[in-house]
Amino acid sequence: MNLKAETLSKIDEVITHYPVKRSATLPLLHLIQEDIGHLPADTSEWVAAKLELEPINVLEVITFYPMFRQKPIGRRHIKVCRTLSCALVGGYKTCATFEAEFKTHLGEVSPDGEVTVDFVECLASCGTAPVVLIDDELHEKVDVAKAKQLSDQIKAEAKKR
Amino acid sequence: MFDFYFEIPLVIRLFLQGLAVIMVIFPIAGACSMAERKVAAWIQDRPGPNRAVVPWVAWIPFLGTFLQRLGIFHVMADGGKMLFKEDSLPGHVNKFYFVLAPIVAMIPALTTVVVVPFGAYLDAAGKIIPVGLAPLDVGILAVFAVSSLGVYSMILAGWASNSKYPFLGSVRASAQLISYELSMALSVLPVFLWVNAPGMEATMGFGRVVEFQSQPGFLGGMWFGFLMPLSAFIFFVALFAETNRQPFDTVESESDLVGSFHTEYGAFKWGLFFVAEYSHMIVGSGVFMLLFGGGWNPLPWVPLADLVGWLAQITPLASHPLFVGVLSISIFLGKVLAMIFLFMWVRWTLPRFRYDQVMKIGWQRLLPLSIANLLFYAIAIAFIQK
Amino acid sequence: MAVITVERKPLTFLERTYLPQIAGGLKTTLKHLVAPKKTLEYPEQRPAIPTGYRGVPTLVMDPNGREKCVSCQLCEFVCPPKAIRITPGEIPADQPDRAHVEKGPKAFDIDMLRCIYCGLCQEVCPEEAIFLQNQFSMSGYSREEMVNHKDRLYELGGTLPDAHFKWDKKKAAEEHGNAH
Amino acid sequence: MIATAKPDLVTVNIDGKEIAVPKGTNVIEAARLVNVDVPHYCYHPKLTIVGNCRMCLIEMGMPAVDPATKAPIMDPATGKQKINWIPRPQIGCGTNVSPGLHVRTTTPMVKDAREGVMEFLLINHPLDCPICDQAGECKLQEQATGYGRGYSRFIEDKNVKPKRTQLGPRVTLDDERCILCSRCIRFSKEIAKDDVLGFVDRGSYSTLTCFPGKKLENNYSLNTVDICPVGALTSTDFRFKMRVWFLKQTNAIDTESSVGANTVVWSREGTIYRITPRRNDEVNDTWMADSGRVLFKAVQAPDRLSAVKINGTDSAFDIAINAAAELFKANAGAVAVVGSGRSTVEEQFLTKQLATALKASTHLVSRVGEGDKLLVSADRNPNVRGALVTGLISTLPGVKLVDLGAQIDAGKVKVVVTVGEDLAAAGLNAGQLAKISLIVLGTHAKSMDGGAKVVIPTLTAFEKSGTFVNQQFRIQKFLKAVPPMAGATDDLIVLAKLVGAAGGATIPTEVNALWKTIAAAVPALATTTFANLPETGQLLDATPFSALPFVEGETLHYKPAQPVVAAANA
Repeated sequence: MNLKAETLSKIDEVITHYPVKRSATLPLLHLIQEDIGHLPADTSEWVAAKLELEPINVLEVITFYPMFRQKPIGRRHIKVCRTLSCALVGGYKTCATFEAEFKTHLGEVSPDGEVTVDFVECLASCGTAPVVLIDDELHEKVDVAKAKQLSDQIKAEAKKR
Repeated sequence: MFDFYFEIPLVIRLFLQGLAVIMVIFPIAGACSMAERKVAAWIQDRPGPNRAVVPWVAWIPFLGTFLQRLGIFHVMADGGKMLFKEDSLPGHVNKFYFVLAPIVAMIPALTTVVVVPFGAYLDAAGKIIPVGLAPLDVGILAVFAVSSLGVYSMILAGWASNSKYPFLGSVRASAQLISYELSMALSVLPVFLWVNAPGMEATMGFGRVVEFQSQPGFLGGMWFGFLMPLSAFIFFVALFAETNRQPFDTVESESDLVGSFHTEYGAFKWGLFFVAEYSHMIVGSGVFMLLFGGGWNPLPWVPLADLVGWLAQITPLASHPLFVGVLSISIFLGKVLAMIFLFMWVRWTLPRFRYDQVMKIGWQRLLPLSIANLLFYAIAIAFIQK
Repeated sequence: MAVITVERKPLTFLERTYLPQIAGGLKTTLKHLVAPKKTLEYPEQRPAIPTGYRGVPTLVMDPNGREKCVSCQLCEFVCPPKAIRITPGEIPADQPDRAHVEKGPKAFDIDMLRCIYCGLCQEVCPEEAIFLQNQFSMSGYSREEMVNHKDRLYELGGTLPDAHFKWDKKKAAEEHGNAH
Repeated sequence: MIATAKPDLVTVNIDGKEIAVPKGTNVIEAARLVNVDVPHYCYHPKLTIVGNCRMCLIEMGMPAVDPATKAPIMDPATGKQKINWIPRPQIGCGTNVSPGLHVRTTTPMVKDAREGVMEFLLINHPLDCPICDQAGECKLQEQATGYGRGYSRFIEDKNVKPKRTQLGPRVTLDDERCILCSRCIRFSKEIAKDDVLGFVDRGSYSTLTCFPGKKLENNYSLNTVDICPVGALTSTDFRFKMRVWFLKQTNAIDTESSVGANTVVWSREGTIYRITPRRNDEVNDTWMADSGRVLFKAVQAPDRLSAVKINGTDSAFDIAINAAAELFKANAGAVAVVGSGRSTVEEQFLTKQLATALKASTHLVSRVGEGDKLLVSADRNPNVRGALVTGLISTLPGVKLVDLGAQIDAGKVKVVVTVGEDLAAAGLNAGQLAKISLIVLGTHAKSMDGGAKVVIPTLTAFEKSGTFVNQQFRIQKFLKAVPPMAGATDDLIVLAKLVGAAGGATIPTEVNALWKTIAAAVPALATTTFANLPETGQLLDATPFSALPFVEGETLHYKPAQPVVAAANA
């Protein structure tokens, strides 16, 4: 585990928030993912040692929540809503557009290492469906045209770098 | 022509004649057992035994196959089997009587043949002389006397077997034979009453009976079977019982007595019982044909002499004694074989009587009937021959 | 309960002598004497086996030529005379067409001296792998010969059409199905 | 009528039947007492309750009382107190009895609940019964028959999961069959204290896994197979060997240590296929160690002794006994008997008789290992206490047969009778063995067999009946599971013949008759009979031996009477 000193101190701090150490499992995992971008294979053992648990207990938590990623992702994370409202107004098409634009498949890192497209459950903005979350930024009413526009924007930003 | 034969000493001659009879009876008995199986099969819509074949016969086209299909080689197979299979002697039997029984069975079976004429030839005078080993005057009496000894073999076999089914069978055999012998004897009496007309030399021989049935004229040419149908019928039924044939084979009765008197027997000893049974049938059939079936006369109202006469018009060879002898023996044998077929036919038609039914038929039906029959014919003959 | 007394017609004198009946019987048997034969001459002529005939029990392959028996031993359990003896075994993972079945008989013996052809094995088989087929004559010179081993059972059984393809479906699901 | 309850008892009504049960009992156990079966998967009496299978749903209610006055409300229709039934079904495993609790298990609601739960459990369960080793003892099979719907409405594709995962060296996992009851996880965590199992990918694809890189390889791993209600966890050793319905069950005792875990030996036609634990709440609960489950392989081991031998050549039993008698006569007073802590009480009694008849010194081989604080104790002899009770020894056996070695070296012992013990392995050196004439009663070929004067093959614990006295001084019986191997003779017969050869009295060898002799001769066993020995064993009076320094440490249901001082000696 190669964590930043800042993260380590946060971890030590967050453990003190709970009466039993075990309860700090989720915050710890979040902190590690924020730091590294995903949860590497040895996370379970590291966290278990930290919280005096068995590694399998931590692994159970990691595999339960879809938001914990066990594999690295691209620099940008595009999450397309798949739930009913968005699906009805073309969420699937939006998702397919992103996949085609970046020549990638769901859950995989695009060949240029720029993005990972995920088809996720409700992003809680049904009134403006279909919605897409790119990193922490919510985009509403993303039809195919807007999806293309967003893709171009991301590609342009990538080129600048 | 056959004079040389009569020059042979009598003892040897009789021995040769006896041997000849055995040589004929044995194969016929064997053939009968085969025929029995074939007839049984045909009546039951089966082909019957048709597998055994002698190799070089099988090579003959058509005929070989035909003989094989006919099953005649099974006679040889069966006989060979009976001769060569292990002749076991059960441990619990009375050995002496056990071995004696089949021998005792054979003696009356072969002896009775002696007195039965089985053909006729024309002597120099053109008179028809019966052919037989011993044309005894007591004829029918000898047959009755000797053939009823056959039951001793069954009693011996059943008792010596020291086993309950054979014993039961032998008891049945003795009772059955006694019951039917009476009716049988009574049924033939009218025949001899008739043929021994007052003033004639009395005889119980068969020659006279056949001779009587060969007379010209309506009554003369008519066989006793037509003249005395009831007598013939009683004799016929009693014959079935005497030879232990279905429907009177309660003695053997395999469904309730396993195999009865021959349960413990096997191989050749068992075979002897069957040869004896078939000899009984042959002799019985012969007697029936002599008494009621016209003997060697070919047809009712057609005596042998007439037939020979007609044939002699075609070829003089027909009146040769040898030809007449062969012809008469063939006719007689043919009739006997027809009778034997009747035995088999009846066997596969009628179910076996229960033992009590056998006794009832014997004592309560046939015996009164035969007595009444005798009285009727005695009176009738008295009137006719007055 | 009403009792109906059936009046039996008294027999006539002639009937009581049984002679007409005997003559009738003789007539019947005489007819059969000359009637065409109804039997088959067995080794040369073979009977037509009706469908559903219960002959010698055999093991069958599915249309892909894969053995269907998974050695669940239910037939061994149900067999009334205990004629069946199975030694179960695991199918090694390196057999691509059978590995997904996992289990198969290592040995499968049916003692035909014990078998009573009741067909319970066929009835109980959950995989439709054992069938009593047309073969009806079994013979041998020794007791050992009368025990049908697995090879012989498959040789006798051959392949039967099968509409289920249970294990094919299972394999397809394993390869393309709902795997996570 | 509700019976007045004893202070610690609670009266409950289950399907109309009143029963008083101890406080803290849950509804499943209470129902079991009135022969009402409440189906369940995840509940196990020796594990914590999680209530995740939902199979034990039942209807519950409490007698109605007026909230204000606390007076009972009577039902005018029946004249009894009205019951307030909870409108939704409750789980039986997670509900402890309370006074006046009413339970109904036969109502349509319960039936619907069970059918629904069964339907959900079967959604992803494969149709594997023909190949599944659990078939025949499968809870899912039984309860699908008993409480299921009888047909499937599921037309979608079933989930596909790994079919043959090796969880450890002895356990194979078929994930498709798993119904997620978590018994194995709880066992590993709570009993085996080896928390390596868990569910990952919870949701539609919940999968039981061992933590990557770890294995379920503790010495109790096979208990997970026993408690698995379906065929998900199977024993790699027993996998696809035999269907359980063919197997005959014989009660036995684990011989690997002085815990004396109760077991069941499963055999068919003289072949043992597996050993599983038998519940005895006083000894081993429902568990046993994996190491005890493979002991049956010794029965058909290739080195089993099968022929009587004299000086290495095959001989006959009677001749061997005569040869022994001659040795006894020629060396009167110079005979030693080595008994065994692995022999049964009966055999030890006869060994003692033999020693008495020969006026011989007696020795016992000690086997001390490390206890695992659960079901394998430090003393690896199952029956040292039997030897104490029968008087074969009076002190605990010393290490390496030092006494016997010294006697041999001094020339005082010229003949040694050994009952099932390998003297070379037990500590005698080659020089000492060379000095003595050896009479061996044994089951397996051993190093000194070639040098033994007389070798008589005897039986393994699976081929005979007998009793062991475990560390708690609990005498427990085991029964013959398979017929003896050809050529081997029952130890009791051999020993009785040897007693005769040594000039002793005739002793019956049939176990029930022998027990009459034992009861008469051994005061501690005066009231014991073999036939009436309870399934759970009978505790003997341990006070005469309380001063002895037993080597066992603490194990499940056993606390040593005093601090372990013997360990220092060892």
